[in-house]
Amino acid sequence: MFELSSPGRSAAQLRATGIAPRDLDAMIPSEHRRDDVLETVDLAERDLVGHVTRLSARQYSVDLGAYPLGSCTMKYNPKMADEVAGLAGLAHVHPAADASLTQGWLELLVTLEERLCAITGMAAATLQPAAGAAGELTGLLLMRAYHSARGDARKRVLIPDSAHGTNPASVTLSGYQVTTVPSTERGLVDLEALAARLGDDVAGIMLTNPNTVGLFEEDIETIAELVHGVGGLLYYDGANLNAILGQARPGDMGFDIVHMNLHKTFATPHGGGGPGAGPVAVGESLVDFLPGPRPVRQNDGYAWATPARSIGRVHGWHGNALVLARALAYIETHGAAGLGEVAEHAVLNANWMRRRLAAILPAAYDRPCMHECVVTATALKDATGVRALDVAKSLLDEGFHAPTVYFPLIVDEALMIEPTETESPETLEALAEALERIVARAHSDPESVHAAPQATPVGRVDEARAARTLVATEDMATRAGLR
Amino acid sequence: MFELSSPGRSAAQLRATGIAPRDLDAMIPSEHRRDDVLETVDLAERDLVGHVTRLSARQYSVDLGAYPLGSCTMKYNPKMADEVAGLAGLAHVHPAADASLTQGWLELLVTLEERLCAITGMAAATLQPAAGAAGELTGLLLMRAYHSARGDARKRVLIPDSAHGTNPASVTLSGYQVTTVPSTERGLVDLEALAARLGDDVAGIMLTNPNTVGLFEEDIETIAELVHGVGGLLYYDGANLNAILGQARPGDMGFDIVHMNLHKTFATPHGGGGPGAGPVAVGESLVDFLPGPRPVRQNDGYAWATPARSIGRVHGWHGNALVLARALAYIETHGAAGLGEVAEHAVLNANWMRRRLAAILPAAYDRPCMHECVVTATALKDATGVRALDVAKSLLDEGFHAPTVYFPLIVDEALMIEPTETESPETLEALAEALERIVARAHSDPESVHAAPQATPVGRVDEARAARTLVATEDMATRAGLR
Amino acid sequence: MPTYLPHTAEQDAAMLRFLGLEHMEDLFAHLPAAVRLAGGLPIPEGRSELDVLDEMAVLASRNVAAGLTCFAGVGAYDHDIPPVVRALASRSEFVTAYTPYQPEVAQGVLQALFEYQTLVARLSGLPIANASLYDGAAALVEALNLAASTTGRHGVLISRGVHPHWRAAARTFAAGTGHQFEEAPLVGGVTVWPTGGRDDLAAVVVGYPNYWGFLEDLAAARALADASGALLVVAGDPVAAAVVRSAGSWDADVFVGEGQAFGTALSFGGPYLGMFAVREELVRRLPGRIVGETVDVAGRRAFVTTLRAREQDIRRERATSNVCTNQTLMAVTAAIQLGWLGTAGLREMALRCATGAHELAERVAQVPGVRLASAAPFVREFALHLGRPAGPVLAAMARRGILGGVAARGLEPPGSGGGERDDVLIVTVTERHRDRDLDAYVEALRAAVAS
Amino acid sequence: MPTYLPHTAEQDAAMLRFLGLEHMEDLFAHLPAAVRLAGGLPIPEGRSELDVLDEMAVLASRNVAAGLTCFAGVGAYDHDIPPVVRALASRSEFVTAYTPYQPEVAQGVLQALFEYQTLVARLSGLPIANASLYDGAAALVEALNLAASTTGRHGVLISRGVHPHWRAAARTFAAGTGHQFEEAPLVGGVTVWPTGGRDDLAAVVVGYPNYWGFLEDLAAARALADASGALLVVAGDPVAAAVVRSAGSWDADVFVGEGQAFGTALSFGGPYLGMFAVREELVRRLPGRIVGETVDVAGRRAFVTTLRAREQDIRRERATSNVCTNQTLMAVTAAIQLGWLGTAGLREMALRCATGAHELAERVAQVPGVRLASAAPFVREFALHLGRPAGPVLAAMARRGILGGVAARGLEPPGSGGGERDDVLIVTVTERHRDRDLDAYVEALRAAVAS
Ligand SMILES: Cc1ncc(COP(=O)(O)O)c(C=O)c1O
Ligand SMILES: Cc1ncc(COP(=O)(O)O)c(C=O)c1O
Repeated sequence: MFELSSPGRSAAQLRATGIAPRDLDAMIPSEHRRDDVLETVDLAERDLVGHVTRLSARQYSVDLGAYPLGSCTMKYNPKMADEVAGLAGLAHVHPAADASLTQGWLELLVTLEERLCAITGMAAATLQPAAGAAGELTGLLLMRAYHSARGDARKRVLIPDSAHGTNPASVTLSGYQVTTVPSTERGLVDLEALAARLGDDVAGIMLTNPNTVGLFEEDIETIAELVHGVGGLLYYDGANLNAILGQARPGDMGFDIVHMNLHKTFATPHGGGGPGAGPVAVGESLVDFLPGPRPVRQNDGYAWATPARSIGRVHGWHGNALVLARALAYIETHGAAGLGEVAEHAVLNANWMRRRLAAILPAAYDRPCMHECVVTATALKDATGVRALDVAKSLLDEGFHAPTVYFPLIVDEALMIEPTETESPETLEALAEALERIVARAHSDPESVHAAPQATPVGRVDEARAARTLVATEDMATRAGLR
Repeated sequence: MFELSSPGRSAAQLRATGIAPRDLDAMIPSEHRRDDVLETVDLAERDLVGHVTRLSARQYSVDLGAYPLGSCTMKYNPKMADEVAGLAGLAHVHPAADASLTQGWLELLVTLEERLCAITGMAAATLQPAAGAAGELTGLLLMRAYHSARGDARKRVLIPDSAHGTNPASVTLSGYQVTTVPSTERGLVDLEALAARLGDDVAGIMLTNPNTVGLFEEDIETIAELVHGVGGLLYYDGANLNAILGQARPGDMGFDIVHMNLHKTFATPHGGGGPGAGPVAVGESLVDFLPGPRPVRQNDGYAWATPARSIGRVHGWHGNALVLARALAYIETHGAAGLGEVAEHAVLNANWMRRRLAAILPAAYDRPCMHECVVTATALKDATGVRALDVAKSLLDEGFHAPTVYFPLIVDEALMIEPTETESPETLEALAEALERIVARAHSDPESVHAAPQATPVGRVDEARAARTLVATEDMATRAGLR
Repeated sequence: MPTYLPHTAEQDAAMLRFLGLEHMEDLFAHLPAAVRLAGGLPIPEGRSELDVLDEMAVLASRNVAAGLTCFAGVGAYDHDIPPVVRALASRSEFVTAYTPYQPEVAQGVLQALFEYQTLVARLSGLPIANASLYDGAAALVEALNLAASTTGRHGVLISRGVHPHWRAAARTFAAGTGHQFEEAPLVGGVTVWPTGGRDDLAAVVVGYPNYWGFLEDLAAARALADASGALLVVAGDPVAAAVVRSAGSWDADVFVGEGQAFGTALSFGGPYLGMFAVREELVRRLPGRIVGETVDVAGRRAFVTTLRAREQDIRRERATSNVCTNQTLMAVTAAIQLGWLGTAGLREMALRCATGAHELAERVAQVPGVRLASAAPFVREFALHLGRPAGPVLAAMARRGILGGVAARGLEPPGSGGGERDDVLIVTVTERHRDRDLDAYVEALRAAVAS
Repeated sequence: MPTYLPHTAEQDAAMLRFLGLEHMEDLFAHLPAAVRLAGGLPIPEGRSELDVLDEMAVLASRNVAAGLTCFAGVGAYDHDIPPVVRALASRSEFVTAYTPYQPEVAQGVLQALFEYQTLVARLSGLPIANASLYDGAAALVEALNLAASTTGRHGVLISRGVHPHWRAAARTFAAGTGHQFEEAPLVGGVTVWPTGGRDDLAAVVVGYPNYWGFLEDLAAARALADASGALLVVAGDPVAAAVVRSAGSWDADVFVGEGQAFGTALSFGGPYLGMFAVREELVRRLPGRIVGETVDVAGRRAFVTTLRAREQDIRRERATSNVCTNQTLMAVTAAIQLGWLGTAGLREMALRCATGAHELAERVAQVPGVRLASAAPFVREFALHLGRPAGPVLAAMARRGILGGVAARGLEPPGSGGGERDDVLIVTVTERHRDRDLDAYVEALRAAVAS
């Protein structure tokens, strides 16, 4: 927007207040006063609109087409939920207003908590964490508080080698150490290796189930037994909860702590990378440690209460409230049966895609997957030199977003495809055909695949240069002579 | 959307009503009942969103950039006005509800009428006409009623040869005959020719002022005298009112009837070709003939009243009410001084552009213009074979909308450029430079200009084929073997 | 004073300098002094957007009707508009575009209009629809002009079952076109047509269902048109069309309708959507714009406005119509809403409207003094005789939170007993009404007629 | 049961067939029977979107606070959000995109974040900002982690003038990181810092203005940090920054702030916007994402997330932070809102907030029993001593339509006379408040404290 800026221009129209103006000098003593004008940017409203609208035209989104970004669950985001979030009675409420003035919000939060507990099979939940990673850290601090309260100073948390990066990062921040558990050739937790790593210094294990290669950890009961056996707790990373909605519940699998990514499972829009919401649900034995204050039913109404042994606040206020409201609207619209159908179709779509692509991009693990499948371009690379990244970039030219690439780390040349349940069979077929075209071109004209994308607003971006010479603001650009 | 349709799919979610279902047969006798299912289209909500969002990405708009479409006044449409139109208290009001239940709307309409009269210098106005052309016909019927009431059966309406096509079309529909008045070489009404065409069978004259070549009819006082002299009335086509807001008023120039295009002058969004609103304001002698019912102040409130000799209704209800509300919001935001500045900058921008382009695309009339300028590509065509249409198409490739071309008809190879006041000097300069590039290319590589546009969602469209083999619906496409 | 101008003071000065001028008023120096406005416009000074928005909200709050449960209809229907339709139809690419004069950058609007035309054609049962007219009344006016130009005649026989505002508008414009109107009376809620043909008629016009909610005998109307060599113009309800026979299946020549029901709010009557469809032979006389499919230079599917030679900007005083700006955004909205409804949703919605209407009709018939105005079949609205003036009844119902319908005159032929009775109420039910809303209606009506 | 699934029954069957399966449950056949949920989820059955929207509207109507004139602040501000900002920030391309992992199709979000980073850098007076964190509290938590990793120490000296919720969150996470907290007390509304350096401190943390509204002596805080070899973390109000000295000008190492004020509604506390800026030397320890400018293969300007080696997906347990999803949409919104305000508008808005606050402070000081809690300078909020518990006063004011502020404890050091007094009210004024709102405030307060 800075390229459109011209001093003296302004879009702002402030209301008439009728309050007599005062001189800044009379209010702020000179030692605190700015002695210059803070220059931001000077646009007319028309140019602001033009600029931002043109930016939006350079951005792919779920609303424009399929977004099979594995692990991220880029499903359709109902517009209805946006209207919920826009309700003045929800949006215009100050978070510090007394509970007597915010009964609607408290009821909404309590209802959501109940639904999330019913869906996961847990006893209670905190809605404060602002995203999945925040939920992880909150969950790990709950784990720590649980052990500490028993005078049990444990040290390690087990994590499969396929885990998402936030898991180990959260473990470090929780003060525990990461012990990695390898996966078997079947893509599941290696039970023997797990057993070998267990001990009474193990605080717990973090798992996603289905895991990040899209497979259900079929030995989950054994895992739970083993970990519980040494006094450890089971943590469920809910990024993949979409796959089992109404089909199975973490609580019934033996998990003690569960975070959910409402922006994935419950379709709140991702916002270009946030906001999300990462509520954490726990079993009975951990309820007392939950962050506070918590919204609770009380007499005829609702109030705030802080659990006896609460770990404390994990958010500046009550969590990403308007995201929570969207998620509740989604849950209420679907209901029990609807959520079950969501999981069914998420799994159906992923398996169909796995099977459909078998000839060109084989699955890393050739067995029924859940809501996503990880395929590998290793053979393609060996035959043509075309890598997973090239396939991804070529898909952009075909009008699709690319799958997640090079994650999980345990699969070579991984393409992680999560179609989600809201893509139609026709769209899946079109995606498959696009991949077929790309693979065919990889054989016939590999250079053209390396040169992709061509039809996008910009071509392949020089990431190395960005990291080498950091230009993170307009002012750095000016200093670097770019303007 | 039909290409995404699949029977059995549905986005619709109707509310639970609690009313017991009934069989259609029990309600509608067989002779009236459909005996088949009316097939429309079967989409999931996600695919509807994808389709419509992708369509929107194939559409240029004011919000994306400059739209210098002469005569159409494609200025910035304030988002505030959209919120006004979205107010539940305005949007959710049934038009047949009793006046006692719609006092807010009546007050709004009465206030708008007052403002429009103040802005044009007229006595009263009807807000019913839904667009400019509807206003024209309404105005001409007022003219007819006025003369008829005096027992004066006149026959002809004078129209300059530069007039917009709606003017003669409206005259025909009003039962009058068109007499064309030629323009002088200066681009103005030829006074002598006008005088020669006057007579007591002339009901009146329709003029825009500034006229469609963007020039102010400087002899307007004389024209008014002449036409009034034979008992005729002066009709003002308000499409160009933007140029004189707060600077001059049709009423003060001698006009008796004035229509306004609120979608032009008062920046209500054009909606891809509508809705508009075309209120008609009149002088004292015509007030009694205005369409009814009209909103009027009465005692402490507002009521509907129909003028004694009203020509009758010209709209199914009260006019394009939500467009009217947007226009009032625009007027109230700007106020007297703000509207004056609008005209100043509209005229400033147009004259700057005229001057800036003089070397490459000379103005058809080399004198100060008002809010738009008509330039001609005749010399360019003679030199290079590149026509106005080619220049227009090339401008699309440069990221701008094209000017109006081949209108008005009296200018050869016309390009009618109306920058509007909301485009910045920087944008004007960019537009001028784009035109310079195109003209340079016309000389160096005319073929490339003929081949434009290349960067648009589709290239030049085969209009002849569309007219030759009409395919106006999906079903015609199927029949024609296109699907 | 707030404006949307991007010019800085320095830029103003520089631009004036470029033009050899000093002051803004120099731009207007060539205007005759006598017409220059002195002292500025006599209107209030500007306020900020947010202040004006507040003022408008105050006005809006004075519209009591907005808060009532709406049983009023007669061409303006309180249907649900789902959030997704609102979100899509308000995309600024549609809202802030103009008429697709440059098809290469207007495929979005053009394709949406093509889809709209397809849907209107299917709803009407006629093969060709245009890209919209101002509203249902305007569509009727254009239909009469089309009929007159096709037949070379001026006579119009119009049922009193056609919306009185549409009839009024048609009469207004007839002052210019010279059409001669004659109204066919109603008996028992449906039109009584003259027997035998007439040689002066350009058009026979009938509502289906009619203004009062009742289904007309279109076979009789068609027979009259045939006997007279006139066109049959059906003013239809496009929602009812999902469950009743289409205009086309009755062999209508022209279908006109009000399309507001599809995604456009009540809006105090506008902007609405004039739907217009015709038999294939009439296409060269079609008023307004029509979008056609074609290809671009590279052979890709493309859309463009076509048969432009009919239009005012080309044919001028001999154009089929003077319409230029139409109601594109409402047409695009209707296509989106119909896309949301789908085949099953549209039918279900019409069915629910009909079910609610029949349920309510049965319940109100129990209210002492109230009776259905006719035994003729109806779909989703019906006329009642209240046995007392409808105005005060509506006022009493409004105090109980209910907009009870539309008071109407002219149901029975003038002179058929008491002239124009003032006790008629037209009641409409939509898919928004729940069982408890019907109960509340009956209660309010009972109280109002008892008081 | 409504869902958003596009699959028809036939397609379901065909897809299952393709997989060699018969029933949907076959897809889950490999799950251990014991973990398969029998009998469905124990939650209510689904309702239509419109029914749910109604239910949510009922809940919303129970939030009385939404209708009050809001004088509450402390990090959550009731600023105007102009329609244009709402319209732009809600464009679905921004709303429904994910993290820009594929920069070639994410230039929209990336450039908007680049612009956001620029604006945060300018507001903070520090050269480098990240692309957002969850909220102000989260930004503080990350700042402490950064300080600890930079200094290799764990001590945190934090002013009691920092938002108590932020302090609480920092303490919660310290259970994992092992940071040692010490709070510096307030006297007269501003922090009293210990004299002399300390060798255990990673960070000195101060609010500017502080939670109570008062402007702190940042020179003293900086001196302490310097003497201790600690980082100075300033928790600043980015609106006040338009009129007071920037964190950078006080030589802060890290700026953290809550950015909700720029275009995000009160939203009951979230989603908000954690702003984070640092000195250039600290960039490799920055938490979260940062967007950098670069070029594409054709040399065109392009943007991309950069310095990714710091992040969790690459560095895993040794990442600078675990943050992944952040608050991009709020950051984009803030950039748009700041674009709307512009240089002059931002300054004017801050000035109006300050003017209103000073006006109100003078007026309430006339109310018997009420006095300003400190003579320290303030910008747009200030603490009052009411001479009686604040809770009941707020309740009484609410009945008069006014959310009178935030009742707060801990203004004076514990044990400094009566422990934590309960008569403190923090009052905030924004540019939305008109003269008559201030009058209404004073009247409501007068009545409340008199009763
Ligand atoms: C498996 C897994 N775990 C955790 C996360 C982190 O969630 P969030 O981005 O909401 O912080 C993600 C997000 O991509 C994920 O895919
Ligand atoms: C000079 C002139 N007159 C009349 C009209 C017709 O106005 P509308 O399109 O609103 O019917 C136009 C519209 O382009 C015009 O430019």
